[in-house]
Amino acid sequence: MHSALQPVGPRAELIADLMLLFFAVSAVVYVIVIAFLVWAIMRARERAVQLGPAATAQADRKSKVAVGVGAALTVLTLAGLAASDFIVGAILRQPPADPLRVLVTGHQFWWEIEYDDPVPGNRLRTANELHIPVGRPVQLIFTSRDVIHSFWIPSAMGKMDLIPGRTTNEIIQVSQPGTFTGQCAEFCGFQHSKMRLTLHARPAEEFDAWRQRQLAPAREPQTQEARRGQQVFMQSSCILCHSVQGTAAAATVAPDLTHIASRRTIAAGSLPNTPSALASWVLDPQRIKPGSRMPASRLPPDDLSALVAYLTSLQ
Amino acid sequence: MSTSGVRDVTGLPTYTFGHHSLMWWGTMGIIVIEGTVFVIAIGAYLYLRSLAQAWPIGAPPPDLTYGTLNTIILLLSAIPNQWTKKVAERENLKLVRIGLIVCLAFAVAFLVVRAFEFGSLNVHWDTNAYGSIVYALMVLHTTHLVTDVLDTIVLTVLMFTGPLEGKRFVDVSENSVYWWFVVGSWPFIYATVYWVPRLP
Amino acid sequence: MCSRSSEPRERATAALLSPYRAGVASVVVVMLLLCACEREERQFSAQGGSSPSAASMAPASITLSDLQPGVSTQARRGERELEVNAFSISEGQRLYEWFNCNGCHANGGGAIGPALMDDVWIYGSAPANIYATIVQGRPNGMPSFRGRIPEQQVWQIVAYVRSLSGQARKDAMPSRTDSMQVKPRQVALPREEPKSSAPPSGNQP
Amino acid sequence: MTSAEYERERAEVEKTWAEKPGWLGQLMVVNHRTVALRYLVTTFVFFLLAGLMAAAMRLQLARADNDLIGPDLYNQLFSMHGSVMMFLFAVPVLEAMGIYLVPLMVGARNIAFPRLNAFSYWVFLFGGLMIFIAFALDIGPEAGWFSYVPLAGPEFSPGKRQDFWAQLITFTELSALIVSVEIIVTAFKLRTPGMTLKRIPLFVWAQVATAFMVLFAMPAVMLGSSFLISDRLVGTHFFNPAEGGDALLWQHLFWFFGHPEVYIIFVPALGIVSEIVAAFTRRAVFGYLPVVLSLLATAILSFGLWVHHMFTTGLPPAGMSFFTAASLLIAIPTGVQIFCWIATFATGGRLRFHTPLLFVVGFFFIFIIGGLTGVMVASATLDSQFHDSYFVVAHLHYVLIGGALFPLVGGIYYWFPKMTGRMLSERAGRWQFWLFFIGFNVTFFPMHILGIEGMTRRIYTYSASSGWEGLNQLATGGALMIAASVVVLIANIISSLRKARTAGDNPWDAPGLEWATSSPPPPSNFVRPLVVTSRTPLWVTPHPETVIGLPTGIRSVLVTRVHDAEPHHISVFPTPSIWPFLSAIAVTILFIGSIFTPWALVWGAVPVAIGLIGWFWPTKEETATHCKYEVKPPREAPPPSEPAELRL
Repeated sequence: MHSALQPVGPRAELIADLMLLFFAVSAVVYVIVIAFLVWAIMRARERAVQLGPAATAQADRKSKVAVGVGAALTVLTLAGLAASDFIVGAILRQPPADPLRVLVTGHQFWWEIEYDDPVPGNRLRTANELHIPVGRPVQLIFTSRDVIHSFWIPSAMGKMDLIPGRTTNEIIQVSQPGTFTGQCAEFCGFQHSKMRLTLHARPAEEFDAWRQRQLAPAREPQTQEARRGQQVFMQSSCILCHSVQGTAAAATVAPDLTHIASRRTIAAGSLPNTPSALASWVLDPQRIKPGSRMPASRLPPDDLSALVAYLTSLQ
Repeated sequence: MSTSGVRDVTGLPTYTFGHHSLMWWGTMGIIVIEGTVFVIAIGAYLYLRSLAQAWPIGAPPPDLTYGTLNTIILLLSAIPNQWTKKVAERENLKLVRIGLIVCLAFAVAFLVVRAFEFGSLNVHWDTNAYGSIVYALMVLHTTHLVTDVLDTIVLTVLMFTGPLEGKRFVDVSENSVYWWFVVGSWPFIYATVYWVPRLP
Repeated sequence: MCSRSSEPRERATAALLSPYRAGVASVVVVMLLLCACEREERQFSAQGGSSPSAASMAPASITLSDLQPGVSTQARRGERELEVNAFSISEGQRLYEWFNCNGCHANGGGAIGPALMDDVWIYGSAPANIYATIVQGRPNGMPSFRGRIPEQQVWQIVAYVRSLSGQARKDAMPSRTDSMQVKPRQVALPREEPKSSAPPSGNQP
Repeated sequence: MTSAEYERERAEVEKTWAEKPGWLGQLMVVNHRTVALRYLVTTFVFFLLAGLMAAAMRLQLARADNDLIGPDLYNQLFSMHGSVMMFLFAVPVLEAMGIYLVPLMVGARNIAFPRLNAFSYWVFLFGGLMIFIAFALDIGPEAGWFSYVPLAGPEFSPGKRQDFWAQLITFTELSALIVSVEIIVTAFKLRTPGMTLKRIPLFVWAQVATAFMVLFAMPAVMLGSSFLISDRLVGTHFFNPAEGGDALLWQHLFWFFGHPEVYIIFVPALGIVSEIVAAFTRRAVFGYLPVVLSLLATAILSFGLWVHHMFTTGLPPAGMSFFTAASLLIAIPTGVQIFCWIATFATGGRLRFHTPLLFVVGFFFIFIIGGLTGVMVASATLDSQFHDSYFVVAHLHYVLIGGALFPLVGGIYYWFPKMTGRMLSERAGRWQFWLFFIGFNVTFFPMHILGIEGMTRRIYTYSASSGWEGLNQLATGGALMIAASVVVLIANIISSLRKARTAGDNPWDAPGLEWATSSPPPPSNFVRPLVVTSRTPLWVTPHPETVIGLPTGIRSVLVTRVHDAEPHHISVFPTPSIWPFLSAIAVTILFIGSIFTPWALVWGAVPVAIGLIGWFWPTKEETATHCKYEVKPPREAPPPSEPAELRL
């Protein structure tokens, strides 16, 4: 369920209402104009070959009035629509009280999400999944590390571009719990199509609990296989790009994997987060997302399954 | 094919000067296009400046000497230019030849000083965005200058060698109109390149 | 009024034909551009011999001496890529930064590690030499990236490193990056004739 | 005057205006109608190719998670489709209509600056060939027709793909700018005596408004693409935020051109609608002055809208409100024109429902939807949802296909007899119309819904879970219907060309001057210029007064005054020449060379200079002929306000 006309928050509702207003006015205008056109054509098909000059002059006087009235109505309609746009725009621009601040950074082709906090240790980094508390406005602060992207969750908010060298921001507020999807709206390269994201709205307590869990460093591998998987991780190409909090892996050019197993999807919403999907993604990401930034890792089968065991243990 | 009547235009001139000639309209067309380019380029300059913390970025403003000298040369060149236009419209071949040569002398002097100007901009096109836009403005104007100089050279040679007919004087006249554009656009570019960086 | 102008069909044919004539004229351009294919290809994953094995990850056999007589097929592939392919050089440029090569070599000017923009090559300037240097590591600080960087990505970095001193095709090199400019423009750099130099403190390779 | 004398004059004029024979002569053509036909055929071929690209994309999108076309090719396909349709089809094809019709409609013997006109065609052709050859060699543009930086910049688009795109812009803008100047000068200075400003045909006004838009809009994108190519080639920093540049600078430059571009495509089509409506209702369009003012207002307002393409870039709210208001404002002149046409239908004579009119009626049904969705995307608030979604894809195709292509096809049916002397089949025309009309709506209407449901533009695939598959399949089916309608059009044209020339001078009993001459017209368009006394000259008299006294041994064209179209002087028009062709080749070498090295601007300028000097340099014979007929302008006195008028 994702549609700009099925809004899940007060702000998206306002936009949806405005949209319905524009649709309704447009439908009325269309019907009226087309009705006049059809009427005029029907009349003209039955008429004598040509009107005389006197009849034409008389008809022109009537036409003058009709076109004048039409133009005036057009102006009034547009003024009304412009006013409603300005009003809704003004409401949407009002700064919310006590918003949660979340920094969103665009990358080819994934979303870096960081929850702002005065305490550096409480700043939480994750990727491709935006978790927010129901009812509380969330201020998203956008920038990009490479090219221009655009953040869009149709049922919850309009778009906002992520532009390198600039910061933009937008408010998102959701009034019912649920999971909503969105995706990058500004063409950003090969995998623009698979630069997706999900929004998880949940009650405040649940959100706080999630946040606490995510803040914890990565859980130590429990099984033999997972421990071997951790070794594979640390000694292969994974460590050059990814980070796992609490280990030596601290690179920031690719998604943070500290709690990867808690996410529902991988590869920016391209695959479900299952062990087999994870394995095929690690083995050959270019088959799933050609042109994505992750290279194939060519691990032998037992290393691969160990690695997947480690990653799925990162709850 | 008999018609209701005819209208005789025998004896109308086969060319004309000024805003009735098609050449004038063509020249104006080019001037509108190029003028728009200059306006937008200056707009881009001011836009980049509005974004910058400090302007100019990482370089001192261009040295004033050569740019100012060139402004004077260019403004002075308008005098022989206008005179040439006048004598061309009187179709005085001898004076047109003299006028064109004087105009060329000014143009060459300007081009020589322009070379020094590039040396005193204190920035390169690949230093930063400021350098890029300064070079863009300077290269744009220089391109117009060079094309008009070539145009003038060709006209001058033609005036000496022929073949000539009356409407070639229209070409000389319109060449002067175009030079007016090159002259008239420069003060704006000069002000932008040399004086905007000196604004507080 | 009847016109004596040519048959419209002929004229339409002529209008149709003239593009072809012009097409003939542009054959020269086509010839010039034919070399573009190699430059423009975007190769997302390594082709050929795609059996995922640890062996291909660790070309331990590549050493300086081994390579002098005959270059392996991988090396030849990598070499071709590096000479002509814009995407490889561009990917190499990104990975050079992502894998923190600039941490030691800066942006080619050198700092902790040696400069890469000059004409001095301690361990050889051939693609295979640079490949070996990255994979094996070198004394005095250059770590081994064996197993860390997949083969194709190493070749991309090799391509970029060689482009730093002008060894790559000019029309395949990017003019600049979207970052602070800390080195002269690459395409403006002179092509350095590679010289070899003895490694510091007598560590013969 | 006896008819023998007239016949002799006719033969002399025809000889003077004849083109050169042979294949070399084909390269030297300066006749505006031949050049226009070449433009039309070339743009139509480009249209077909870009249409095939669209069909390929529709096939890829017909199924979720389809892997028919990978992202690399798909990105090139949509970049080519957009760029080709905009730069190599929509703008030049409507300009070609102007090149063909404006001189005929104002009663001139050729377009102003005919050699430049020929040059513009060659430059256009070479630019088009360049981009298609580049695409075939895997150097097709990959960052969209809008080429946003930094994606199109040196770091994220390696190789030369975007450089070819930037030079495509240079080629096409150069030719478009040249044509605009010609059309303005033709419309203002070459009008036949009596065609005062208030008697200029509406199509010509539309072309003039368009030409002015081109003059002011295209320099912005030429400058922008020069910035882009210099960023990519010589490392300037116009768009590098780390060095003081800005990614949005590109968007401002591009959309300052890009929005007027929409009106550059659509305003000439409004002119076609006016001509067809007038002809088939047997009355001049109601409200000449409001319609002309609406065209001019559209041209001016179109420059105040560009930021509505940037509503999601986080610009200051005050600016957004301004641009919302301006964007809504432009609906008013368009509305006024629609009302005037409806009034024309309501008050005209009996309607003759031929194919051209059918397409115009289709235009109303489709374009009004596009206009209304345009009002929606003009709202900054709503645009935050619509922007870059399939809703916009639907909107722009409703506007451009409905607003420009339907009238254009109608115009082709309408003027085809004039261009070829043959009628197109009415029956095939109706088939084509219904296939096109239904196919179009089936293709593009579902995209409105897809956009609202979150489908973004420029994606090469989507997942099955998105729920977009059904509507996408429907759209692909519609695309096949459109393809079928194009096949019908081609078949119709080909079969008509095989038939005899039976159309006659004025098959539609239309009022415009273009119908006063034979079909196709003689080399000089008119044996003698005609004198006009009304907006609908041929409805006043099928045989208007003619002008005599123009020398027949040279290509003499009557130049009139701007406001009252009274004869002022005679301009001697140039003869066929190879130099425009050679100069275009030199320019092509310079443009393509500068993709690879900035030095091409230096060494490439040499052949260009040679070409232009060769072009300008007068030959002895030519000068001698001119001198024979030369009449010097009066000295020290203002030009005659009233020329010698003589009735025989």
